Amino acid sequence: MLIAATVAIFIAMLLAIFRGIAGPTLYDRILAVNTFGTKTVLMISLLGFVMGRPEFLDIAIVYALINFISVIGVLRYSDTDQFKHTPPNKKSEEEL
Amino acid sequence: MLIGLFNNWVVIVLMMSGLYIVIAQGNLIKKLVGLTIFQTSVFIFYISMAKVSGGSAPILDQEISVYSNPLPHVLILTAIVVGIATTALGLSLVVRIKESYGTIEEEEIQQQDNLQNQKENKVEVKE
Amino acid sequence: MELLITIVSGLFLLVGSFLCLSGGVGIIRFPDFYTRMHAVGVTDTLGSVMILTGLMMQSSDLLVIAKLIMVLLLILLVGPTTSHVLAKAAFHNGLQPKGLSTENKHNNKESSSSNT
Amino acid sequence: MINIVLLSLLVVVAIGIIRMKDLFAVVMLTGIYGLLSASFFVAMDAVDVAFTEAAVGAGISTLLMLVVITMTGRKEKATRHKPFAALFVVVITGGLLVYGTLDMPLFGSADAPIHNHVAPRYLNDSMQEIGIPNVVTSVLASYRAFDTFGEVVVIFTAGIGVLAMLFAHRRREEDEKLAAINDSMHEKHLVIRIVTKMLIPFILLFALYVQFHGDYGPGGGFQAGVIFSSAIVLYAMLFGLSAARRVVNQGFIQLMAAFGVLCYGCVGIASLLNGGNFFDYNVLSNDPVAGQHLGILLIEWGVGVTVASIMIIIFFSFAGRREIQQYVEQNKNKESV
Repeated sequence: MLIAATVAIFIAMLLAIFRGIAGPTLYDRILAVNTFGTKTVLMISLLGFVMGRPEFLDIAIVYALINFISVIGVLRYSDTDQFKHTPPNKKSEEEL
Repeated sequence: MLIGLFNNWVVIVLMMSGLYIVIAQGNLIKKLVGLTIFQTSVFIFYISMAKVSGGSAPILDQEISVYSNPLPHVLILTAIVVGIATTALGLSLVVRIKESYGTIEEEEIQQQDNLQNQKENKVEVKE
Repeated sequence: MELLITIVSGLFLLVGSFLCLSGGVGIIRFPDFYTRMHAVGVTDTLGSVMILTGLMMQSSDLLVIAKLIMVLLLILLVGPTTSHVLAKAAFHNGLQPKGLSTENKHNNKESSSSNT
Repeated sequence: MINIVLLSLLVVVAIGIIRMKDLFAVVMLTGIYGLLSASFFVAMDAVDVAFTEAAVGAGISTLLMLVVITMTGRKEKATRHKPFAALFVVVITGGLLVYGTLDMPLFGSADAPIHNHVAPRYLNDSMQEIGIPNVVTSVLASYRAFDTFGEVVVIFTAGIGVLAMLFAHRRREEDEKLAAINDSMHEKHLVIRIVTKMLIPFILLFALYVQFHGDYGPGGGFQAGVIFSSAIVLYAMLFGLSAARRVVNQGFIQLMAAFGVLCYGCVGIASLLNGGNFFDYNVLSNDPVAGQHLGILLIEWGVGVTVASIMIIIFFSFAGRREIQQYVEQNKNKESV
């Protein structure tokens, strides 16, 4: 059952990567990174159990924290200022 | 054989992707990303060398007898933090280049430098 | 009793991985950002709760359970917050949900270009 | 098996990075790349490395690149000439490297040369000699302490370099105006401010746990430093740089960066004065193992303080530079209006 869950998480990760590469908007990419981070947390926890040493869950905690911080940072620096100020010719309609 | 060397080949592919970005693409930030990829491929190489099949993480425990090699872990652990520090230094250079040249494209910087040189040469000839 | 716990935790894991997978399909297949975010934001949180609960049942060590609870609390706190902020930021910066009329989108674009 | 899947995903992401022209997307993919390589490190038993890579690769480095992109522009210009020469060099080098791998020991083989020299000694004797279960920490802080000292000095130097490049003295009234701009910007993020306020003490506490639990589980000074600094970075992002500067004074943090390196070096000198070699902790106490514990504790503390301070300094420098650029731009706009 652990293996099945790990495989499922892997597939979900792959799909998130495709969304991250395909875009098309900035927010799709942020969303992809965010879900990818959550999936990574789950996968680390599962891997600990699969490999038989589940005491390294500290890493999963770090992942959850860092994921939060990086998403907030990305929003903070993409939300305001520069990306709004870019003249329209630089920013195609899709990329908004 | 195929599975035994797969890690090494992926390392080579990643390393060459990094090298390609550094050589072929003109944007300085992209170049730094390429350097990061190159760096990470080296990390992956070290860490996959350290793995012993059937081994466990090198944190000693009574019930476990086979451990992976701890030495590459130590080297890479410090290398990662040094890597981010040097990347930050590179990024600060990029910021300064942007401030003085107004661009971070390699070709445009080169053009501006050439123009500058030509001007200086002309001034010298006149004098 | 042992068997029961194994079965129940297996069920939790299965449901969790199904939820994660369906979220993954949603992020690929849905037409625009808001629907994708809806698919992922909801299933991700519940899916991780399910998987982590399933793992908690399988572990005997108290410390491991405590750490899993910490991860669970973090995900419960962080997941919805990031979804909320993402949607808000996207909406404030003028990303229109698909299905609103294209004229609307056009107007929006014109006004933004006249501003800058 | 897991490693094959993860490595294939890494290749996919790397190719995506090559093909992207939008630098924002590149940075996002770099974040995913960091997370992926960190999960690979977990699968390869390198828990300490995964810890560091998670905090660094996915967190700080993504943020720094993002800040720089907001300063330098988002789009990459297409290069005019075709990259055939580069492709040629890359293919030739790659081919030679693949040829070189044919003699490499196979993945996971226990009799590879790397496992036959110092590693058995570290694994077998470190429990008696050092007395802590995490072998990575004992190698890092005791057997190879001199090496680690060099790394800490490199980080310190890089921090000084960034400071020298980007430091700009700002006047007080500018500072207040910038703070006003920032405050107006944060009014709308109410939910996230509250959640952040709940999380920050937890992150700081967790950093201290990682710092002092590094002997028994994954963790140590490097990881703790990065996590601690990311809490401050989070605060600075949400509540403005001026508020963060009031919490962590710039002069104080510069002092702490130097103090960490000094603390590390002093342990070495103390062991010299006690009659041992440089970084030979056995002489620090009557009992060799207790001496080792003391030495490792002090050294990890020095590493943690330095890394945390340098990361905070680096972020403050970049964000401060960005705020000043914004200020200048706004003044220009006002004049033109």
